[in-house]
Amino acid sequence: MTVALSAKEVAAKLEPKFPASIIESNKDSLLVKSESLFELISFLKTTPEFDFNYLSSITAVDYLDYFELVYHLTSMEHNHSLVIKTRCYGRGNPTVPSIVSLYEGANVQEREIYDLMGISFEGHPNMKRIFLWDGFEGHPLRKDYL
Amino acid sequence: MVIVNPNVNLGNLPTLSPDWPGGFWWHWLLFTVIIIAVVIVMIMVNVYIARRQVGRMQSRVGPNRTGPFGIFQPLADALKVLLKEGIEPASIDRLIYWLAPVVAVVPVLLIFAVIPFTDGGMLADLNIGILYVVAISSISTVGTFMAGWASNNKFSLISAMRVIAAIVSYEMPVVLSIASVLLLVGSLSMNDIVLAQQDIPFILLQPLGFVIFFIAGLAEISRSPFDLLEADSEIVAGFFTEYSGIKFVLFYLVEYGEAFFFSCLITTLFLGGWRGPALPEWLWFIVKAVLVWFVIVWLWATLPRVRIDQLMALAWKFLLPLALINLIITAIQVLALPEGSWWVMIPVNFAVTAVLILLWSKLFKLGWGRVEV
Amino acid sequence: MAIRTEPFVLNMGPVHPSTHGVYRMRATLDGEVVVDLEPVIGYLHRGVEKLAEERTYTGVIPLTDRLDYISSMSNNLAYVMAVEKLAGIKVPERAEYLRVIMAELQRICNHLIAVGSFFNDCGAYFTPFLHMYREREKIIDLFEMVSGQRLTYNYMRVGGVSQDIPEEFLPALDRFLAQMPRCIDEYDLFLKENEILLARSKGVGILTREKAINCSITGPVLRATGVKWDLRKADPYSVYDRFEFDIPTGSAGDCYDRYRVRIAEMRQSLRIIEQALKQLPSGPVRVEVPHLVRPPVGEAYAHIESPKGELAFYLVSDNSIAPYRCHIRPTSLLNLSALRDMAIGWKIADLIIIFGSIDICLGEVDR
Amino acid sequence: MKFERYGIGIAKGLMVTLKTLFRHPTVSQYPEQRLHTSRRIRGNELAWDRQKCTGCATCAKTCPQGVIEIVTSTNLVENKYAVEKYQVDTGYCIQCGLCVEACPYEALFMGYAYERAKYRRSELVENKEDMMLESGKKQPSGYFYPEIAAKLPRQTLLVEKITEKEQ
Repeated sequence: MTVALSAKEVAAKLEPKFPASIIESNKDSLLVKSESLFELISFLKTTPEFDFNYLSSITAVDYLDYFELVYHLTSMEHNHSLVIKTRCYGRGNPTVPSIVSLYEGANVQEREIYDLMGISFEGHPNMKRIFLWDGFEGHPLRKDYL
Repeated sequence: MVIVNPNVNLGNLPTLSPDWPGGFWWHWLLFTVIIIAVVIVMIMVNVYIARRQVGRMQSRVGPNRTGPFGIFQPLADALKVLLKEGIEPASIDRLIYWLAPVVAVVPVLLIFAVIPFTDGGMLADLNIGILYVVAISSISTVGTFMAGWASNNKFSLISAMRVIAAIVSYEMPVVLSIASVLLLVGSLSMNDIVLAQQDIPFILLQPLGFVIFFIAGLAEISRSPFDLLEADSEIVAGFFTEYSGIKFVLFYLVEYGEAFFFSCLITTLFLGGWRGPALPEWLWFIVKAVLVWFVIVWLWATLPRVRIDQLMALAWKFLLPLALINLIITAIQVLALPEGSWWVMIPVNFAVTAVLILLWSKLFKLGWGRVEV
Repeated sequence: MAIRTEPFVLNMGPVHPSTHGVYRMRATLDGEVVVDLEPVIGYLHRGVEKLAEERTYTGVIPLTDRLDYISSMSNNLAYVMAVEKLAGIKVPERAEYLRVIMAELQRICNHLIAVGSFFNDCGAYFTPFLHMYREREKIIDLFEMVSGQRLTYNYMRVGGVSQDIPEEFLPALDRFLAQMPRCIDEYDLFLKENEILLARSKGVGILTREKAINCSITGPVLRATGVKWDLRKADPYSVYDRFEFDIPTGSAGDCYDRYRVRIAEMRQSLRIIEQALKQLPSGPVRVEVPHLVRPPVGEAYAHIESPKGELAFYLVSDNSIAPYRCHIRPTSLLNLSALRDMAIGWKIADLIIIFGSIDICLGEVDR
Repeated sequence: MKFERYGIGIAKGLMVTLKTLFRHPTVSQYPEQRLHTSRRIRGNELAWDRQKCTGCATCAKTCPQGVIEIVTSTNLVENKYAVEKYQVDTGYCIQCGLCVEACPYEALFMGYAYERAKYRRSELVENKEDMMLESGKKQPSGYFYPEIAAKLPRQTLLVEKITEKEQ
């Protein structure tokens, strides 16, 4: 059984390393600041205690006030998982750091989020639309897209 | 050794009197038409056999709606394709595009001039018959390459490159295995080759030559597992991707005509040609040719396709050395053994075949073919 | 001495016999060797995630049929599991077993197509493909019997399955289980040891373990690299913890191993179905759930081991009758992400079989 | 190319195809030879029972495609809705069967027929008269109605057709 790690406990362990980057932690998920997202996931991936070597999925949700990105991380070694969330504000050009250099599987998913949700990823090697054509206006999965 | 019959028998052929107006010209014309008709009918029969056989091997039925058991299906197909619009891409090399099917189809029909359907029943008993076959059969490759180039389509171009590479490589094992048959016969005439198989078909005397000729011939006529030039899963339809209508029919004719010619050639060289008890000679010939075609279709329905570098490796590393060795062994046997001593040759040759194939199989390994880029 | 050659760009697809849909590869070739590859997707994009936001929770189920249309049952299962997780619905025992039986039948069905079309890409002129379609037809018959449709089953419901199985289903399934092992043996006889197939697929398109995990690749492609990761064992959903089965793995991670893993998984699926039939309880197949499900505010992530790999649905609810956000974790899209690394340096013919061995479905890639 | 076992693998494959050549083909000749479809088949049409329908429009609400159009007026005499217009555009219908499942009065059925190819899209629109059970044109399928399913012919199964493989 894949153990969903309690985000509270993980947060307690991460707090000394990343002070003030964890906004909120409840039972299911860890909400972190987008600036420290890359370092945090990088730490989670490389630390043997966590060893999150496998990225299940990335997705984004439009809450109108902000966009929430949801990262599902899994460790195949320890068979546990963790949900990390981050928020980005503003509808013009919301930006979060890309984690493609950590997980290559993030490549297409981040492009997909950029295409459909309009969130740019800093440091992504090929930030282009993936499903829709280049001249397409708007980002269809946003709630205000009609 | 097998003695060559010096009196080539032309008697069975119903010749027309030379004092007809025009002399022999009528004779040539009439029999040319007859042979072309026979070839086209046989191509249709082959298409029908192939479709039904592949159908049954795939647990289907195959075409069965046109006529009894669907025997008119090839005719219906031909009519359908002939009536289709000839679509021509905009950016083609028009002259070559139009010329290519003609260049491809003419040599295939020419070859049948020297195929002995009965004893001496052929259009021209050339004394260089087999050389003529080898020479002419390569020309249709030019047509294929012209088609691939003129279509201005990348798939066609890849296909054309493949076919040139394959034909150039496979011509050699084919010729060498034919040469070892010719050593036994001592004549280049196609009819003499059949006459020489009076006692025993050459498939028993030349098992290795037969295997090499069959494999290399499959590659020459691009049938499975060497059908790289029209590998539908890779390069769509190969060189005739851009062809339609009557030009497509001509290429189709080339494909099946070559296959029929190949089975005729195998019949002549290795299976004793028109020889056989009870049935008329021409029927024996057709039956043997159809049997060879059955095997070709059987392989077609079963085997995956090889890759281009594996195709080349098979030719140069496997078939060519074996064909050379076979030629040398045959030459020694012909020189050293007394005539008619095929009781010695058969076991020796079969043993040599088994040993050589086992030895050469050790040379190949899996998983190669990656190129660092 | 190297001859200077000019690379050229070959557009394979969107309409090409072996791209399994409307996939397009811009391959840069040097002669026949692939030096670069850029996948271009989106030709089948229908905006399923956006459509799902406009429909009721039940109304999304027919949409999930059309994602990976080769294995609709698995998509149904993943989706309804997500909704049940969201709404906290407990599914009756019998329904769980029926779901497992259907999902495993679907796995066999999908692998038959995957292996068959892989052989077809290798150039075996449709014969193994049609032989496998014959067995797929038997499974499709069973699905038609229970759900009334042959491709888009729409069988699973929130809180169970739509209807109980008819009485003639179990005898037919028994016959199928009796026939299938012999059919798989026949496939093995057909091409398992075929020298040409070995030469074509052994050592071709090797994917390493680290690369596979890093690229989020799942399913038989991951297991062929030797990673024993199967969500049915790693995170047993439904009633999978009650069955005994092995996870077949490969060692080299090449095309041949992927094909072998799929064949081995078919045998394991038969084992699971046999056990499920023995344990199949009686009782209701569906709990009473209102037509318009209104799950509480929250989010749920449910993943299953679909035939192609990890398929997951991420649902966010705002306590209305339609999901606020429905994200589909695309198995096929992620499995494709290593295609470029696998194919570079191989010939164009290898590119086709590497692509075929990944087993993707464009309905799921583009959504 | 390695002949790992010198062509034995190829020979085995050839034997399989040869065996299949002499087996009975799996396919059936469609227009002459018709197989029975599933009793629960969701054919591409709907059947509608005018007597039972109350005009509640649950089907229209459930339809994920929104192809069911229903217009009712109040019938004060019988104290129920009168269905004035009931129309389904089967060209857009995806045959998911959710409307049949949702109908609380058992008034809607999936159709049993599957050969309804038409030349125009407009011919695919079915109205109330077309779908009525009383018209006799429609054979309802057993989808969600086991009592109808019991009367329909048994489905032809391939597992039962092919017996050669069994011991």
